[in-house]
Amino acid sequence: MDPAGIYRTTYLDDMSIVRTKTQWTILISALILTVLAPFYLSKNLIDVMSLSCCILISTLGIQILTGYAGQISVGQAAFYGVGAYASAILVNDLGVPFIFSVFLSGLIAAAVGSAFGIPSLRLKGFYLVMATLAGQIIIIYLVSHMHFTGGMVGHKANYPSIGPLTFDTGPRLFWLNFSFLLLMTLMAKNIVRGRWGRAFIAVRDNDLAANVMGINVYRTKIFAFAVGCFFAGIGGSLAAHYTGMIHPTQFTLMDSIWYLGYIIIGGLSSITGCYFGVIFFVTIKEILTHLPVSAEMAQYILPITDVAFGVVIILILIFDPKGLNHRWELFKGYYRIWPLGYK
Amino acid sequence: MVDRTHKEKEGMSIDQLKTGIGDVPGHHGENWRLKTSPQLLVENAVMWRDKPALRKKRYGIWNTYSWQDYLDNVKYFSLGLISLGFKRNEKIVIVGDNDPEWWYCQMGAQSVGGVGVGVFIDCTPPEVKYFVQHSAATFAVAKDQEQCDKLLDIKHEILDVKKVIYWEPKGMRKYTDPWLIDFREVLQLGRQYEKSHPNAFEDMVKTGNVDDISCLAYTSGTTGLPKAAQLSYRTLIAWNYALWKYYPIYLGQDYFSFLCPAWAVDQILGFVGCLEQGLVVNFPESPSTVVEDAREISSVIELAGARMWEERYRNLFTRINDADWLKRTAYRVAMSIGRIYVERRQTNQLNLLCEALYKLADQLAFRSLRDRMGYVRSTVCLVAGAMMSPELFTFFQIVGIPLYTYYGITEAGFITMQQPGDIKRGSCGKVLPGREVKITGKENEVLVKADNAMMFSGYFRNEDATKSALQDGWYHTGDAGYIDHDGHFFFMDRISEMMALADGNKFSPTYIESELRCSQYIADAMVVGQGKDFVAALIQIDLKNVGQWAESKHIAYNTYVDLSQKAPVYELISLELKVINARIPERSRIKAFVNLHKEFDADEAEMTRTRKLRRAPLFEKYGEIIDGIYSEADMITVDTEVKYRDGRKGSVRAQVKAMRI
Amino acid sequence: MLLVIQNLEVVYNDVIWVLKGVSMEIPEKGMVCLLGANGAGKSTTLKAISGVLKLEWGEITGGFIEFDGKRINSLKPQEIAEMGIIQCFEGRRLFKHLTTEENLRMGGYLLTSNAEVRLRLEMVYHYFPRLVELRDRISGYLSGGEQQMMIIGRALMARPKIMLLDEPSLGLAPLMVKEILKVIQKINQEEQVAILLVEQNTKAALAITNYGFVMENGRTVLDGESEKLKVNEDIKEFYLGLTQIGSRKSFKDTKFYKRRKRWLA
Amino acid sequence: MNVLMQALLDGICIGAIYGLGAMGLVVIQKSSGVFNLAQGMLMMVGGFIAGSLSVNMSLPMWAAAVLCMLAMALIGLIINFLVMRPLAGESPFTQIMATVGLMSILYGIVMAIWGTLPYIYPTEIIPIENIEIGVVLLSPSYLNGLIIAVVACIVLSLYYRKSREGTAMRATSEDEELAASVGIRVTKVLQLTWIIGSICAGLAGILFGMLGSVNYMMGEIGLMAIIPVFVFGGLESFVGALLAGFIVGVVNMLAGTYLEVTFPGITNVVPLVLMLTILIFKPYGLFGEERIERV
Repeated sequence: MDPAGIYRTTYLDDMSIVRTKTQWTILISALILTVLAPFYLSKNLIDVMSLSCCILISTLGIQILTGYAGQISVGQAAFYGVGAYASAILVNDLGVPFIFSVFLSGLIAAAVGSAFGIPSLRLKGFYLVMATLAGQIIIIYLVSHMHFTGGMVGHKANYPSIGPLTFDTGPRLFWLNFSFLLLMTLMAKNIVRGRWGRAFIAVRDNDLAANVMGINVYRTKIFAFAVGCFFAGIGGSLAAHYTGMIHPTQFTLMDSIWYLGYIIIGGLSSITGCYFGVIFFVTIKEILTHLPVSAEMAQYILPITDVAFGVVIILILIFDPKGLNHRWELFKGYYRIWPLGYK
Repeated sequence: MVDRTHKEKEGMSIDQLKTGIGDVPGHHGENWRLKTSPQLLVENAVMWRDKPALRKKRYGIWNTYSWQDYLDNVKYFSLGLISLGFKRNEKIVIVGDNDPEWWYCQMGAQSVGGVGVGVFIDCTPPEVKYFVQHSAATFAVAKDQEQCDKLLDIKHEILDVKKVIYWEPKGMRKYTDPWLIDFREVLQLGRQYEKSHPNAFEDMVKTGNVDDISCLAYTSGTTGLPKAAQLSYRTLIAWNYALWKYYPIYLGQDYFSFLCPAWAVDQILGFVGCLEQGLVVNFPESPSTVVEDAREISSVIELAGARMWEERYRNLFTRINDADWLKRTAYRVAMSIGRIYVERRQTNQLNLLCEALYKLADQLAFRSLRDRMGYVRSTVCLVAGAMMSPELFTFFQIVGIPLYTYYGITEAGFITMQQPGDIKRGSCGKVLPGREVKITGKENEVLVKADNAMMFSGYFRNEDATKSALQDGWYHTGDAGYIDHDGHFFFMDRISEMMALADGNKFSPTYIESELRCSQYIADAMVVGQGKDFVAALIQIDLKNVGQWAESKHIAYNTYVDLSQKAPVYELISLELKVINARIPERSRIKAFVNLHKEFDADEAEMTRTRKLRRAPLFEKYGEIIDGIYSEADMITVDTEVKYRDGRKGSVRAQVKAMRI
Repeated sequence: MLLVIQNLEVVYNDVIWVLKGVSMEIPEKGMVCLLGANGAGKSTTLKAISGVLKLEWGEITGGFIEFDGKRINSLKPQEIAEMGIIQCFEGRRLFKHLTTEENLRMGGYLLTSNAEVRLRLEMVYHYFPRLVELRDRISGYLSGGEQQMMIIGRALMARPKIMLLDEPSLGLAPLMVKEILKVIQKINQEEQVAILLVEQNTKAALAITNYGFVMENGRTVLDGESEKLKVNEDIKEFYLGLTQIGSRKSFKDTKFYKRRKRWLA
Repeated sequence: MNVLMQALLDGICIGAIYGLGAMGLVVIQKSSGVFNLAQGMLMMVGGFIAGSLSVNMSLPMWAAAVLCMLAMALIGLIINFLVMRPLAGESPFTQIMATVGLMSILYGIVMAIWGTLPYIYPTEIIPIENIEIGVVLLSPSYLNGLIIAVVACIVLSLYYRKSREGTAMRATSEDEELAASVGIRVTKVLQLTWIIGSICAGLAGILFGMLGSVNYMMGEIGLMAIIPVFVFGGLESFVGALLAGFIVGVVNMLAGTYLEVTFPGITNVVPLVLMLTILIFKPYGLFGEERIERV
């Protein structure tokens, strides 16, 4: 609901994401604050933020694939890995400049992803989940046993460098990852708002009806998988060059399931939902790992984090099944019509 | 939006207005162009070619028409009218909603030298017939199928109307009557006419004179048939000038037109005011979306009847009541601070603490309340028509909406107006410069004297009425009022409706009624007591609010009749009346009341189109109830005849209870 | 009175205020119809009676429902079903993957002895002979009419005192609708089962019921004997499509503007 | 030749154990439409409970098994009460995520209580010696697995096909609201489902443990093993689960004996590849029926 005094004279104006001056100021000040983060936040925190930027990009992908298109995939970590390995091989072995290798590895992951889209045409619900699960295991098996991916030993990936600039220090990496994150969020937002976004939602809600309406369900599902895995690929390649060393154990089935956790807790079918989900989990992880722990409790620390995680997920699912984003919308709605009870 | 600083140079004096000196085109306050509306339009189209002039909201988007589009449409429409045989000084009747087409038709007719006659859209066919016949209109413009049907019903009685033009073609395909013609066809005729007569339009507009009659504004006719006041361009410009003098207005600011142009307000502001100042006239998408659209535009000036402001207050109040605990307390705290602040400001004992507290209260509730109601950019809001209760007026003052009451009549425009800064509770402000007000006779009738620039040009085809009203320069308004020691004018009531109890004590029913309407549970009321020994009232409960109250008290009810006669509802209303009685002078307090079993409805000639009560027909229609109240009977069976919108008659039998307080 | 609803208020996930004061009375063995446009709250009223609102995050926030003198608005659906209030949902909802026989057995879930189950099965097949040869077919593959018959049969299995039928004529051919409504009337007379019939087909509903209620956005706005309702001005105009002169409304002269509805009971 | 025979027989027995685990999944899916990702962890918990009962408290194996089944019933009750009942009306998607939470909790609990040291069962549940058929040797733990799994399959399918409660469970999974309106105690049905599901998991856990040892890795490996069986079986039928178990068991053993040497670690990938190819041709698994969908 726009504030009073704002009227729209063109459709473009009416569709704008950022609608009023106040929203612009809030957005820009938030961006400046985050870009300046390396100067006032601890080094460790910056590293965590850089890595979570990559995870966020991949979560945007799974949000489009599962949140909007309704195709549940338990293989996001595998495609994330494909992106990582592809970029590492392209840069280190084939000498492709970093900037191309990022998008190339995104495309490679998208190609692999759409290959896994094919079974989704005839499968629904849990059978599809099983297909993607099989995909996850097979990809990780192949990756860890093929010679040119360095097998169980893992693969090196040097620091990203665009032209003369090499991003080797923490803050520089953070800025690179953060700018990619912004670019990808804008891309995701516009895909979701556009024609494809509506096709995704139609297929999610009722693919039979969507088919009758003239939406090529076959092409939409494939495209959904491709887009989802493209984002995963980009995220993966950035993460590869950030960590410098990639190893098959970094892309396990549990990571894929955590991606699902992020979008469910954050809120399905909403781009801001991914942000809520990832930020929420990263903070919880940070708090739990940095707990002041007495000596003899030390050996219990790992199980306790697992139990805590499980409890947190269940509590959120029970009290807020629609996710944090829904809670945020309610909060905004409540204060937009202050002091009235209803519009 | 062009942001011009407001220059404090003294504007044109009144006598300059008369003689027409100072024709230099300018903006606020410098000097006013004394021209007919079409001439102003031609000038504006030259000065501000593709700046926005009109906006119409369709499917959520405000389609903008530039001054050039405005001129083209008016030009081709007027040429079309000429080719259809429209001559100078002829009248064109327009009935419809606020649309750009209404502006084009009226301005088109005025460019030919004709006169626009606005008719309310919810008039029944007989009423439309009266307006068309009385104004001897030769052309009629109807908005859509519904209005065309009305005109077709009375076609045989208005034979001198050559053509009926409609601008909403929906559903009109099947109408083959040659009498009807589409607005776009008239434009087409205009284009062909222009080919054969190049710049005929420009010469025609030049011949226009500022003293020509621009439109006929029908008085609301609470007593007898409505009279048509002729308003010339000069008068309209003078009235505009009297209003805009105190407030900074800039080129390109928005004016929201939602009141039916049949009312004089939009003729003053919508047509002449906007042409003079270069304001953009914005039209709502449809009558039902006026509230949201008004909020989007947040018009610079808003002039509405007291009834409109009451409704806004009432539906705002219910929505605050329904809010949860946190919002309600925030609102109550802010209101208490606001009340103290306004009292202090009136007696100007403001101190810093009070200012700071008010700032806090403003952040707490008032800023968002203004945003919800859509008064973010309003420079001035005026309340007109029947009296508005002071209680309500202070509410809007507290919330920070620049609301001022004024007293004005169709025949003499704005007579007195409150100025920011010197506001007295319940007054209509001081007399505006260039006008004189005199109170005469035992009913202290208000007489107004102003030079003819600021007076209407007599009633159309009603010489004797003009004579009886205008005696040696003093216009007899027929309203009662008084001026207190420091020049503030207080409006009491129309003389014809002033009533006197059996013991001669006089009371003003409209004043009591406006106080009654202040309660959220009373939608409308009619006060009776002429020649009786105490004052009584027929109450029309507000279905929404009383319904909500009943639900919260788990009182089952089905229809309006059922709810209004419930005993607890009577208790509720009597409680409300006790509260209101405290604010009314002792002798004219309400002693008994009845909850009417049906709503007042303009269709049954119980109210005028501007929602004022028609007392004569109501007295005779509800005679049994009124006698019942005074005859100590507490149950009155009544069988009122009801007219459906499409003319069918039905009757409603109901048991109505009378109650003493 | 068998079933009394007084000023019922229902809210869905504590935001959407659906019912705002519904009051109805249904006599023993009465045949009552509930009319109203889509979204007037008819189905919600039925769900409130049969207590399944909780599963749809709906809750009764005001008023009460009394069956045989006992308050039932806070009971679980199972307890309400035990008391003999059986609902047939809108849109012919059934257990798609179970066979017809299994569906009917589920209807009689609360019956204790197998003998009684067989007895009532015979009764259902007596009313709906068509179901006999459909016993073992997966109910998902039955035709619309057959499904509707099976649903009413399933309701009959549970020894009902009152049956709440939600638009049984939805999507059925006119012939089938006549047949179904005739059977419902027969059940009401022979089995002494009260019927609360929610129906869009106003003409048919008023024909077979003796009392009717009209609902509009969450509130009962009008009630009366079916004969009285047939004659009411606004019912004729808005539900029966008859213009002032009582004849059938011809679509040739429909206006694109709509006349305001005025409930002047 | 006899190596092949040995592999086939062993495959069938191990497959039966996988089938039993899958049956637990089928019970929960059949009645509440939720695919329980925490089934592997439940099996591990069952295994450890039986382990500590038989090893630490040196109870006879069959007693430990019975007690473990009781404990699992209790665990199933708690899970249903704390997690599943509040989420009853939610979309299955959310409920699956809840099982992920459960998986993490159970893993944490096991690590906290039993740590990483494995347990080895002293004896089998049904004390029988080796049986030789011709040249092939059938060890007791394999036989145990086969017998218990077949018995469980018979009991469960009869229960679901014929009894009143069974049909009620199938009805509830289709339409909770409708089931409630007919008088079925929906909450009781859910509770019963999770109890049976957990008991199956417990039993499967013990039998799994017998093959090798009960260790903290069993949760993940268990899940990977029973998923292809569950999918082949078509989510809905117990017989399907058992037969699918045999197939997967055999494939696993064959892969183990022949392919393992050339591609290390292939054994747990082969069933998944097999599952993927099967799914493309038969989208509802070998024995599943087509879901009826009306728009």
